[in-house]
Amino acid sequence: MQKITREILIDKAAFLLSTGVVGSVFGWRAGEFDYDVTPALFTDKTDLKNNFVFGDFCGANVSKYLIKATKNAEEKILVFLKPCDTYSFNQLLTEHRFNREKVYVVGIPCEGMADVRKIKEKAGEGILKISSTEDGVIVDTLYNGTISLKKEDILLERCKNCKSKKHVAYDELIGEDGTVLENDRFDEVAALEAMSPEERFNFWQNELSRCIRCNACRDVCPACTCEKCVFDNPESGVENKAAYNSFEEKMFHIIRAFHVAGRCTDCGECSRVCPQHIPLHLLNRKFIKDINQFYGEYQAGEEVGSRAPLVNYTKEDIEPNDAVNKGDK
Amino acid sequence: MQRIGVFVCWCGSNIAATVDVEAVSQALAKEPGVVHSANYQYMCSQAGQDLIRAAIKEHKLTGIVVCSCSPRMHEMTFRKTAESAGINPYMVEIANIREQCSWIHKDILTGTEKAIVLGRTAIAKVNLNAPLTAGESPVTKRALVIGGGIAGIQTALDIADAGFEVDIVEKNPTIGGKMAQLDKTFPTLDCAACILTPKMVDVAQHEKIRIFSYSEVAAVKGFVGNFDVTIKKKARYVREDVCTGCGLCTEKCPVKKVPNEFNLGMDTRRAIYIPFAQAVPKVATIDADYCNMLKNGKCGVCSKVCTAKAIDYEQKDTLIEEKYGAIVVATGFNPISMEKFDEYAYSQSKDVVTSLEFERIMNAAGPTQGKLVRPSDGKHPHTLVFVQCVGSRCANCAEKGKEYCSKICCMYTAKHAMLTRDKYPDTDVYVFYIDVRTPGKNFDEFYRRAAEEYGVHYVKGMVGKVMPEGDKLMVRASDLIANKQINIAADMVILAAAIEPDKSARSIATMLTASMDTNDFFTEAHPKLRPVESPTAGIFLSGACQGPKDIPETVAQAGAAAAKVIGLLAKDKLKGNPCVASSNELMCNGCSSCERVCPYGAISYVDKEFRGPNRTVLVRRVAQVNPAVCQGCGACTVACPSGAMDLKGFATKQIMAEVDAICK
Amino acid sequence: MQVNEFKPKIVAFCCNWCSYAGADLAGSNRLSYPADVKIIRVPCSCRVNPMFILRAFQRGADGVIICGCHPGDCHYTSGNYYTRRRMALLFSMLDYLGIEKDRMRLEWVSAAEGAKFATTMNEFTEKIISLGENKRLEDLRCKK
Amino acid sequence: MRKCKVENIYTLLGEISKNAKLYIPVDQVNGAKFTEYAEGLTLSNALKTERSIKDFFFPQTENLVDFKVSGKIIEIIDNRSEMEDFVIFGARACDVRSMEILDRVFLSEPVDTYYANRRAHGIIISMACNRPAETCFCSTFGIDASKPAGDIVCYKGENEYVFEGVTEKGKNLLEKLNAVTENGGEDTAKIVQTEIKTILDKLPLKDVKADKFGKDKTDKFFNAPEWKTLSEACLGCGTCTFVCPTCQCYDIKDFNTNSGVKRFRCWDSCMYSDFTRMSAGQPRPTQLERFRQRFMHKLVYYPTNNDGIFGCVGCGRCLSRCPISMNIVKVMKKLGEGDNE
Repeated sequence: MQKITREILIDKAAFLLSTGVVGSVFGWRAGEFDYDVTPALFTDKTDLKNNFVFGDFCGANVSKYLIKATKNAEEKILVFLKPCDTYSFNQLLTEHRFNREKVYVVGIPCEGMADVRKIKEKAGEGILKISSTEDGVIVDTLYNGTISLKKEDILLERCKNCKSKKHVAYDELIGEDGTVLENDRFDEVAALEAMSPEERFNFWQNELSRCIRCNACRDVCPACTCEKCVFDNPESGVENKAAYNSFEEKMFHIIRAFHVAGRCTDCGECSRVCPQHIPLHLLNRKFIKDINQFYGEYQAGEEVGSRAPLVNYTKEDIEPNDAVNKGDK
Repeated sequence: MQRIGVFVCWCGSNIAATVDVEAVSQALAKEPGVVHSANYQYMCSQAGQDLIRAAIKEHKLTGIVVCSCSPRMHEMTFRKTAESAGINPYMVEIANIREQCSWIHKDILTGTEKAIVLGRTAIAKVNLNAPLTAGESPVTKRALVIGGGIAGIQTALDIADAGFEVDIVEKNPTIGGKMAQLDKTFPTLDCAACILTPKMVDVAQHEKIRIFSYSEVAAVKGFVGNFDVTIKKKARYVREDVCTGCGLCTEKCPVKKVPNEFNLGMDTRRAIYIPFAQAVPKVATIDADYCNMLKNGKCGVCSKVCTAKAIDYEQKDTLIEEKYGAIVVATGFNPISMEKFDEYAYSQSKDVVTSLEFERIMNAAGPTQGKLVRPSDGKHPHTLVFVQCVGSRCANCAEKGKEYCSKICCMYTAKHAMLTRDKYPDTDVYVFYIDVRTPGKNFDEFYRRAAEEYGVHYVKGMVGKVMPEGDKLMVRASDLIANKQINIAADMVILAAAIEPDKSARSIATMLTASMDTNDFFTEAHPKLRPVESPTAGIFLSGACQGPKDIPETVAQAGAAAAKVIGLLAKDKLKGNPCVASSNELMCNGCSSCERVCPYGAISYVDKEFRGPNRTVLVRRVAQVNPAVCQGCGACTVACPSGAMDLKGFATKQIMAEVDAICK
Repeated sequence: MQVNEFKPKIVAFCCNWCSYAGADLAGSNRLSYPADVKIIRVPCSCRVNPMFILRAFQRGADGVIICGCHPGDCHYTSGNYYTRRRMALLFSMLDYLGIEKDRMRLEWVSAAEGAKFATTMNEFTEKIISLGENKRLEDLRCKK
Repeated sequence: MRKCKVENIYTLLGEISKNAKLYIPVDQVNGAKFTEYAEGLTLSNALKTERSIKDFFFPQTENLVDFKVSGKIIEIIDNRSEMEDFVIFGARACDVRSMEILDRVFLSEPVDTYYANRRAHGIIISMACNRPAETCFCSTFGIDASKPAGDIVCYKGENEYVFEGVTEKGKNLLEKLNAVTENGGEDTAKIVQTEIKTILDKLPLKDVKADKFGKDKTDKFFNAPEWKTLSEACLGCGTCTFVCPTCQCYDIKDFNTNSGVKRFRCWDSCMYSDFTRMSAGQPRPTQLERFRQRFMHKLVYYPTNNDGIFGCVGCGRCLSRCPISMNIVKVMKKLGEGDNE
């Protein structure tokens, strides 16, 4: 498979800019280090040539940025989307969050993105340089010399269980399209389900109690696009700025997961950005697993305009009391 | 801040017996917002209402909490009271301290404590109530009657006579329903056809009435005053507008062995048929299940003999869209199937018949031209046994029959027994009964005549078993009064089968969103006070679809339903329910979730300009609710993640305040 | 009566058309159920937001039950179908978080089922008493 | 100076914990966290704890006061608990400096008594940074990672820990530890300091300069066009503010418990869309303005009001936590690129 390099993308972007197909490019901007890449809009070709990056640290799902970016854009915006990003892209379209006509999507294949936290865990503090190799990275460090790490050991949590290499939306593809993958993404959920209620309670109590209500999970989530979140709205009766006790943490995370249930594409951004390392994706995946089991396989974002399971029904749906008792017997 | 008045009702001793009303009104006086608290014997009485009105004036109340019976009973009453004293009717909340408290708790401490919590909850809600005004919607001045039996016929005639257009949808080829199959009617013994068929003709000739026979309701949308109904006109393969009803085709059709449903399968008809002589419309219908031409394209006899050229083998089902302001359900009843009652040997002997079959046997237009003969051998029966309550009042056999009393059996059995004895004095007639129920005008007199003047043997007791033996039916029964077993060698056994709602009723109920009880009878809006209305606005009930009824009752109810419909159609505009959803456009992000769950299509989207930050203008897609179409279910409010969608009268904040007050 | 007898707090959301009427019928027929059950009238079970349920637990409820028309009988055609899906997922999620799954329940009670209403409330209250106080979804600030 | 052998450190910690609550950095599942000392816990080798020591003095939420309303009487209940003495062991130079920044806010008139109370009861034992990370840039703000401030400063040499009492509180505590420490250690401290200085010179961010910012630079930067590109990816979450040792904004929230009202103070974030929302609306309606506020506050407003001291300590937490990797270093570099003066 063709290795996607920043040069290929820059050439593509420069070409589309110069031919007037697009007026700007949404991509990733280089940072201070090799790993601190920031999503960014480029309008200038020199800026693009100097600062556009693509590599192991471009995990951020940029589809949500299109809501803001398209609002005042006069010309089309070029956006490079990884397969998983295209699901969010479609889901946003389903919910009429932006005008498809204002976006030019170039689908790019993805071999999984790296998690700098994992690199730091293995290489320690003082990372001076990270260079990509065929099957991983080489890290130059201040204290531990040069360390090489295998890709599979440093993959982002969500990439370890990649659900699809297939682009469900694009105007143009670079490289070949992949397929929907077999994956084990529900194993962790199943493991939790297999625990006793006490164990589950303790597990989540411990995880959620770390929440600092920074709202990063919500703010990064492509399904959380409310004009005003209920948790920010004093009128809603559930607003709170910081959780005083575990109830509020649970309230926030349960309701947030519920609000995105059936709309969450399982992009995993919530867990990626959590500064407290709470495995929030396990909440969303529980809903996805339940939805698949109760109402038939459903992948949010697979198709624009599909009816999310919570705004749909059949006359033979499972009864809630049976749904919670499914594990018993 | 509201100024709330609390009014605790004693409901005589209904509430006061298990709730310390004085303590409740004192406790509630301390709740936030409450400026006045009183209790009185009957709040709903004129004096009670005057008390409320006076308090509104005196204490400048802005909100009212009445602790009384269920809001389903008197919410309207108190809303009107409030309105008459100048405050918005939706500033009234009811704390249900009767059905939910005094009637179910025996201990006065418990009852009082709970009544205080319920009152507190209502106060918490009223504190957040806002005045609401109902929107208005136009009324389509046309009614739909589903079912063309006597109920539907009477309703249609009454509505049409008041000057409104009415359409009848009848699933069979003719109107007339069950009554058309009856012989004589109790207690006057006049012939059913003689009183029904003129009415059928009236319907056919009424300029305001259209009949969609051989048709079904396929879909219903909309709401009171504005229903959009899709009617499926089934292909009858005969052009109604052309057929003269001469009946020639029905004589020439070569397919002769079709069971005649009008005679309950006791004789046959042709594949093309007119159900009975006085059918309305008098138009032939081809039974596609039997017609050779339709089945394999070979025949065409009817087409050849039809001088009017009415036969059209190419006819298809057609869908007709119509608008109505009101819908009357008159889907009627059927006798239950006898297959689970093998003890009566219904499936083993042709001489065990149901009462409706017996009705056809006795009818001059029936399979035996009115001659009482045994279906098995055509011989004249001498001993007849009538069994009542077959499948009715089955308290312990609900899987076989019905728990309820079918109501009409006692009387028609008396009628059958009397007529049999009258025409054939050589017969011995036995009636086995649990009770004989005759609570109607001249009913008991009728029954007594049967028993006393006509010598019908009434035996209190149930028939245990009927066993065919030779050409006899051995009936084993118990006589509870004589306390002995009886064995009768009968020639015929007639079963008074329980009646049940027509099978089509359930799907119609679903389409109409009208509720049904566990027996599939339509539920009335109130069992006593609103017996001909369904809880769904604009849907009315006529006849046995609501519960077992005899003809006089059916006709009475049909007229009552018609009166309700006329009352509705006479209005130019309808005041809607003000408790509808509304979207806060500033918070809506146009995601469409609400639109997708709305069962009424009340939500639409518009692109709207908003003032953005720093003097910019933003165009956003936002939801808007049509208050005339919204029925206020609230499905959208939960589908909406941001809470932009809220329900007036049941707002998120109000419900949360109620939750808080309960859990306090 | 014992002094320390656990008196659970139970919030019952009842739809106006079926279940609330069912509760009225229970009342009319003098079918008793525990006073711990307090009813909130909603137009349809689909008006019940999961936030209300969590709110009830936060404020000290020990059990929450939602009652609506039987599937197919919804006054608004489809409201209770949505309720069924929402609650199936919510209950399952609460169970997943280790909250006792028997603290919340959905029951279909028609206007004609006064007896069922009373029985349901009796059973549910019994269940909640056996579970004891709600500790796993409590907000200590709201405890007295 | 006093010293103790590396192997005796837990005896020393045990001694401290006899008289006061002691918090030491301990490796938890997701990074180092100040944890109440108990026998058996081991000190983390991590450079920084996930959260700064700010949490001890200015917790994310605290119950300030309760109200009980009965009729028309409002009862005010001060449920502040008497603070116990506590000791934080192993605070880094940046975190220690952050206390000075917070002090200037909370201890100036009107004094925040909640904060003051905790400050009075807390003793900070700082620890020189043996292994600074690539995200460290404390030197930008004149902080010397090899010689942190604090009540007691600690240097970890190869074989021994060296302690130096700085403040009165610190000296008193150190005196109480005489039984488990001995005199000396100056040499070790020197060696450690020298080693650290060599490493500091190698850090990638060592050249980040703050001198273009500071007092009275509002006009220069407020309308800079760079804010647009800098802020465009900002999600508006509160991660940077909540991990920041110097962010001190808070909101006061009343919570109705059904039986009364509890008044809470909780951290707020200038990144939030409803930060300082007033009846007239949101003073900073776009993310650009909110983003600008945070950095202008750290780099310009705070120094303007506080004798030129910057509101950032270069701890680098925001650099590693920001979901979109935008941070103060990028801001300083980008804004600094422009024409100087």
